[in-house]
Amino acid sequence: MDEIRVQTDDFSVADEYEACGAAAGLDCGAIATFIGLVRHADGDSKVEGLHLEHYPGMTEASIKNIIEDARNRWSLQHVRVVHRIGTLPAGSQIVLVVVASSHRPDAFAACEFIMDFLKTEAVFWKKEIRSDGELWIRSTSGDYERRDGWDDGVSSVGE
Amino acid sequence: MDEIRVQTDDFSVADEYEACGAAAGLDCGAIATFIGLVRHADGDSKVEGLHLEHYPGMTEASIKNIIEDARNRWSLQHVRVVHRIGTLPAGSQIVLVVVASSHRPDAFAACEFIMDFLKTEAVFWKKEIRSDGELWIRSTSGDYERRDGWDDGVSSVGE
Amino acid sequence: MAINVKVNVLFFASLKEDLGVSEIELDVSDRAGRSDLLDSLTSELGSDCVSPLMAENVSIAVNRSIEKGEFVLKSGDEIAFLPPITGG
Amino acid sequence: MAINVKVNVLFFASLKEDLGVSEIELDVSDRAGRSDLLDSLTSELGSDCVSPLMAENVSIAVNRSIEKGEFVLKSGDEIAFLPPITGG
Repeated sequence: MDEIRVQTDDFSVADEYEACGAAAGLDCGAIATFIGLVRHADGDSKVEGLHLEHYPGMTEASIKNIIEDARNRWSLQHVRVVHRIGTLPAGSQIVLVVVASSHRPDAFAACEFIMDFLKTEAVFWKKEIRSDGELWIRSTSGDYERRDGWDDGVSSVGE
Repeated sequence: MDEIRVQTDDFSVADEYEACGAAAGLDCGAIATFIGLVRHADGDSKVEGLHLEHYPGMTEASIKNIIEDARNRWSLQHVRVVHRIGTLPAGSQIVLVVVASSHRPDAFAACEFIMDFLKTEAVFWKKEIRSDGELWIRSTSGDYERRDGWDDGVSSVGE
Repeated sequence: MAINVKVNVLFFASLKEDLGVSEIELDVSDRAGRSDLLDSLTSELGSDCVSPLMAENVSIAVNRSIEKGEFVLKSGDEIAFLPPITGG
Repeated sequence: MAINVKVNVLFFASLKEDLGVSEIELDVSDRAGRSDLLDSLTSELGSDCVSPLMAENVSIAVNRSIEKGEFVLKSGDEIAFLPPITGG
């Protein structure tokens, strides 16, 4: 069973990595992990923190869909996605993706795929709390390009 | 300063992740990590363990070169590579790569690039200890294809 | 005479801030569609709500499923107005 | 008369197993090249060493730098015979 959690509490990378190893089993050869953090700076503005909202139920379902899509593309043993909500000061951990597979190309590709789709398809809203005001963030054109890149063969590099 | 270690002792993913966060500083938004493990099975043969050798001095220099190449391609804040040598039973951790960057495309691409080049360019030798005998392992044609893939524009996806 | 049913309407993120409300219970006619819903919302929240709710980048979810076309509401449905999403 | 100098020769992994030795100190003529080195190794280890050491996929490093072409040895050099490498 994969793990999907949306929570206000911080997560422990060590705990999630261990849980992944235990769930993945004996044939696991590769664990790829990504952690997203609240940056202190974004261009010229100082970022004091981030405020994240979600839609209970729908958000988890959107993450589940993304993982299912990844599982249809690659051979994966275990996937964990932990995403925080609430108000997170700069420097905080926001999101964790852990993917276990027999082989590294699958683990890498799936981890990156899941992050790319979290950016554009997961039901979250993010507000930057800056020194000069607050701003709701939207997916960038780069985010959409990266998502759409999975349709035209980029994913096949790892296969 | 990046961190390069070749050691017989096991490593702690938690410690390396923390050290990376501390070294990366305030503008870190993305940490990509990869851990390679000794698989219990490889095709039909049961793998009991792996024996790894290195060439002290030259091995570390080869890893340093790989990291320098990655730094020339992407904007990275901190890189850690820890590689074990000696006899490692199935299930053991072999290698850890941690990459910190402001942005996730750079962290992902550099982490995968470093692993691809560790497979083909780092000065290690690996012997599989199987139920049916011992076998020195060589880079596969897939390993070389992945390495060479970085020359023809795949890396530009993340830029 | 149309029979009225109760549905629940949720507003998230910037829409919640714009409208000053996160959730309302709404009376709509049974089998109400997209335009009936908007009429009921206008009656309840005033005509200022139309512009933010009908913005091109706002999605509507009925019972947690995005509905891009027409829909038909029944008693107890949960309707959510979603400004552009971004996670990760 | 050629002056002899001492160099250190290392064998790794499968080569170490094949030759049964990981490191030898070798006398070679000063400014010895690739073929002089092989001659000295044959004298020291017997002619059975030629085939594994000269295999196409074996690299030679002089002072920890891979040398694909000719090289010239001097006293104290460290020569290493490297079978195909793979890390990660």
